[in-house]
Amino acid sequence: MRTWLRHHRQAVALALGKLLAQKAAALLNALVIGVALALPAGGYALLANLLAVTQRFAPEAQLSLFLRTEATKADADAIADRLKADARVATTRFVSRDAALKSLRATEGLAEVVAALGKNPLPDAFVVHARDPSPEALDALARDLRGLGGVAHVQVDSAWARRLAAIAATGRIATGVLAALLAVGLIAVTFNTIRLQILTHAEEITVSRLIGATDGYIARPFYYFGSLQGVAGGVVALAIVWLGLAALNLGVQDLADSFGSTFRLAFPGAADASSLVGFAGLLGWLGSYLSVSVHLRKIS
Amino acid sequence: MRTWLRHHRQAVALALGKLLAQKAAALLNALVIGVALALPAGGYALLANLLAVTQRFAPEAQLSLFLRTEATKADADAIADRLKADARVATTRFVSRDAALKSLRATEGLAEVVAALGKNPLPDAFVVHARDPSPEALDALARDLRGLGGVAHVQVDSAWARRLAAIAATGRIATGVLAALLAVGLIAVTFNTIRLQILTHAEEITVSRLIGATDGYIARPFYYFGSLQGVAGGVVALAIVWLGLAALNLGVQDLADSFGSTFRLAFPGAADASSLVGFAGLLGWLGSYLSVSVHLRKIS
Amino acid sequence: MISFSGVGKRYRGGHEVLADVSFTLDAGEFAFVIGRSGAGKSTLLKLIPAIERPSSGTVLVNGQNVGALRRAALPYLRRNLGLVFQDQKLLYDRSVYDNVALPLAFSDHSPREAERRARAALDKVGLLGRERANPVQLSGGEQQRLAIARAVVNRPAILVADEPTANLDAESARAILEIFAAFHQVGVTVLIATHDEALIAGRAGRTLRLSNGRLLA
Amino acid sequence: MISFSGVGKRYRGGHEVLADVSFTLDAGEFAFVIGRSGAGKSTLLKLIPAIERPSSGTVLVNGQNVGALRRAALPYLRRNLGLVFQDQKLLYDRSVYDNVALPLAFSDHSPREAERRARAALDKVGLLGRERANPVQLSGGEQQRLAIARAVVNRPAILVADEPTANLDAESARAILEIFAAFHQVGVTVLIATHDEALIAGRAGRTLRLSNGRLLA
Ligand SMILES: Nc1ncnc2c1ncn2[C@@H]1O[C@H](COP(=O)(O)OP(=O)(O)OP(=O)(O)O)[C@@H](O)[C@H]1O
Ligand SMILES: Nc1ncnc2c1ncn2[C@@H]1O[C@H](COP(=O)(O)OP(=O)(O)OP(=O)(O)O)[C@@H](O)[C@H]1O
Ligand SMILES: [Mg+2]
Ligand SMILES: [Mg+2]
Repeated sequence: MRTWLRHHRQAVALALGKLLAQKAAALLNALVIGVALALPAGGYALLANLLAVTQRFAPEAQLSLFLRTEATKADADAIADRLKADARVATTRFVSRDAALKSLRATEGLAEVVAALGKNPLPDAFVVHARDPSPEALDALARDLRGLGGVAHVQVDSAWARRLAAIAATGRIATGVLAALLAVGLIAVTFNTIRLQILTHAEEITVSRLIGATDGYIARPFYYFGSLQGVAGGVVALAIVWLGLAALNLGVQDLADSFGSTFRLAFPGAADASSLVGFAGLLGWLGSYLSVSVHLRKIS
Repeated sequence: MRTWLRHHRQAVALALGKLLAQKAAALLNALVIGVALALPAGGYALLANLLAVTQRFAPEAQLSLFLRTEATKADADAIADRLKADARVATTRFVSRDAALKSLRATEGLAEVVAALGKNPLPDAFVVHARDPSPEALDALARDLRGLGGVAHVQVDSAWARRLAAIAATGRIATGVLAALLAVGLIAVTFNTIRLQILTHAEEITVSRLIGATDGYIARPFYYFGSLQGVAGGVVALAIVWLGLAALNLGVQDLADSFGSTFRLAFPGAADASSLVGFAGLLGWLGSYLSVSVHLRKIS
Repeated sequence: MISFSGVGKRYRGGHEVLADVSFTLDAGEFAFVIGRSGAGKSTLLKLIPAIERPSSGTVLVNGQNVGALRRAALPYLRRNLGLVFQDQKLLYDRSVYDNVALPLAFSDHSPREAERRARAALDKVGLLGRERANPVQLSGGEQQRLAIARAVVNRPAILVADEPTANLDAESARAILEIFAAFHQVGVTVLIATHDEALIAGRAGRTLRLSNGRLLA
Repeated sequence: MISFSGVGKRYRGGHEVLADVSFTLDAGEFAFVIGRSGAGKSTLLKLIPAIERPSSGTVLVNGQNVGALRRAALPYLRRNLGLVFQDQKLLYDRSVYDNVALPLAFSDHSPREAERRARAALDKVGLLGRERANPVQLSGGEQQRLAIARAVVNRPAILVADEPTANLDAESARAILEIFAAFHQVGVTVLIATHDEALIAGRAGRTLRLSNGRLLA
């Protein structure tokens, strides 16, 4: 047990020593892995931001329920009660015809139109948020609400819901592609680095074997090296993603300002960041494991 | 001269031979470079698509010129002539009050509003496209047009123009960041690969020097190796970008369908593709050049 | 201790390098393998740590049939042998000290004991004071002595040395042989291959004479 | 052809390995450098192709002061020398044939002429037929002969060999010396370092005797 511990300590020291002895080379390797990792990690961060943005539009997965112009206050109250009782309805909001006119007037380009109107032509309305945003559920709900008394017209914003679903699907595909690239890229980099490490240490490996080193003893520093390299690459990738997002935010700021929004691209949180680094280390270990399995036995 | 040619032929053969002798390793290297390259290349392709999409909105960098409701046909003709004579105006389109009402009626959700209107409250209008889409130029043009007789109101859609400018700026920053990553990433990968190539051939380099090889002769295969590797990485990056765009298009298709659009992400053209590969080869050469300069002299 | 019986060796695609070699070396014996270049001396020696496996016959080391050992068992066999290779197999990217200390890394000594042994081994071959040098900074003969120091650092019960004096002048060679003799004195079994007839002239110890892969009586 | 005058050599941080060495070797001469392990033989030989530079004094080769040559000029100096290194410096990831043909790659021969020369050189050292083998498949002595074949393949005017017979039995060593003698016959200048007094006994040729870095008369 003490020997076992000592051997592992030696292997870590050896791997760390090799990384530190060639600072420039180690930095380069980390940079290579980092750049490769930044692709999916950055993509992931952007996707997370995209999803956050689209979630703001998620309330648009809604129904607009217009009352007849001749509908009374009692009609409106009855409809409100009916909506409250429906399990499929998340929230409802009553928009009076006066409020509607006011918001129309505030819409850029329509002020003149509204000014030209003699009287308010708009009806009272309910904005209904459904619990289930799927296009099918919205359509079914709309069909039922259309039958209520006093309702002139139900408009389903399911086009938006359909768009959201498509965006989410696109995002999922992209995440899948990126995750696959993440894994393959990092494993490939480590596999290759360890292959070259083994080649450059061929002499040492041969000699160590001849004088009684076990394969486990020989392989151990490579495992540690691969894992450490993965971790270093993960850290570099984080830095690249961070810098990239910061740079993009310069542009996003102007864009958001023009919309009067304070939106900024969010940086990955501590949990995401540390799981990126941990995952990179794990993949580094896997790459070195595969590489050692393949290449160590090639050295007689 | 014949010797010179023969030496170069030998160096290419040697570099190619080394690439092909270790097919798996060469593939891995190409994969690593490809993944690293795919980041900015894919980003560039997406940006190009984004720009194409925003260019469709570019006509929105426009002015809307509303006439007084009491304006006559003669007033409208005079304004049309004045607009045609203005060098800053690209095109003008006359929108009659009847046409405006029709299009308002076609707008989703406004049909009821229009139906409720007694008479057409809308004025005649001109839609004016400026040659210079910058917010400043649009504002200046609007100021001049506001002074014309018969004009009730000039509305500048410069909010859109400002957004476009912001999007373009964001795109430019992103392209810059990505291009820098492209260059650094590829040079780093090549630098590192050649470093390890040199290390694994240290013996051969030492011996060749001792028996009379010039540094140029020793370095040449590494240059070719680096360039070939860059080219191979460029090809892999193209493939990754192509596959990535194809995968994204599955989602984009649904999204575009929901807008009733036939829009698809465009693949890089032949010119872009070949300049990507050529650029990758060039950067590969640069990486190998730097690596050889640094590492060859370290080998006694 | 070491016993060859009916050993033959044919490299893949080559001719028969060893044919019907049989001999037994008892614990504590001192023996030379002698023969011309290409006679098969190195091949014979490589069968003992199972660097090569016999094509026929059996090689016993400490009663183990080493030709039939599983790959995973080889390290434990080799740790009990002290090997000097004809091409020395030094690590030129490590210091002299690290080269000697290499076999101690996978045995079970405290760091203090390991250092004591490494320095003692270097002292024995006259390289104490050159610990921090790189092997390329040693002369050919000094490199050979470094290889010997590495072989004995673990105090193995069996020493197998392939041409350990090839790069040494007669006097230095004699000094090296004295080192092996000293190990022999304390009970170590020693087997040395050499092409140098003059070296063994008048020395105690058995002589195994190889010619074209066959042991001459 | 080769002329040392007042040559001293001190490695960085080391003692004086050569001190005030002066001698001249005329074109076509045959000479041995002899001395004990560590006497400075290899160091002396390395000054000729400028692998090491003298700390003092001058080394002239064909009238060139090689100690003062620019780095870029070294390849052209070395192409005119045939060098056999003490540690042979063979490439173990290339075939025997490729090892011999290596120096032909940077000289100006047609592929056909290059092949003819490579095969002729292998023939001279008795390795024809082993072209496709890997050097690790050669015995120690065969590797040494391969190193000699590579040194002579370019038909240099000067041959400098460091312990070219260290791994050879007396008879094989004599055969190798005959090869050097044959080159000497056709006018090549030959300088051989060896620790083996017996080898040069009764041979024609000058003897430069080194002891502790000084040339004995
Ligand atoms: N791995 C190998 N593959 C093929 N042939 C080999 C291999 N190793 C050695 N040989 C051949 O076997 C023969 C004997 O080689 P070995 O190295 O045992 O000779 P040796 O007696 O040690 O010679 P030397 O004194 O020159 O070292 C030689 O002809 C050699 O070419
Ligand atoms: N690169 C170097 N740096 C420091 N010291 C060195 C270097 N090369 C050789 N020496 C030292 O110089 C001395 C002479 O070495 P050299 O190799 O010339 O001896 P030699 O006569 O060839 O010996 P041998 O017969 O053992 O090969 C030795 O003590 C050696 O340790
Ligand atoms: Mg041998
Ligand atoms: Mg020497």
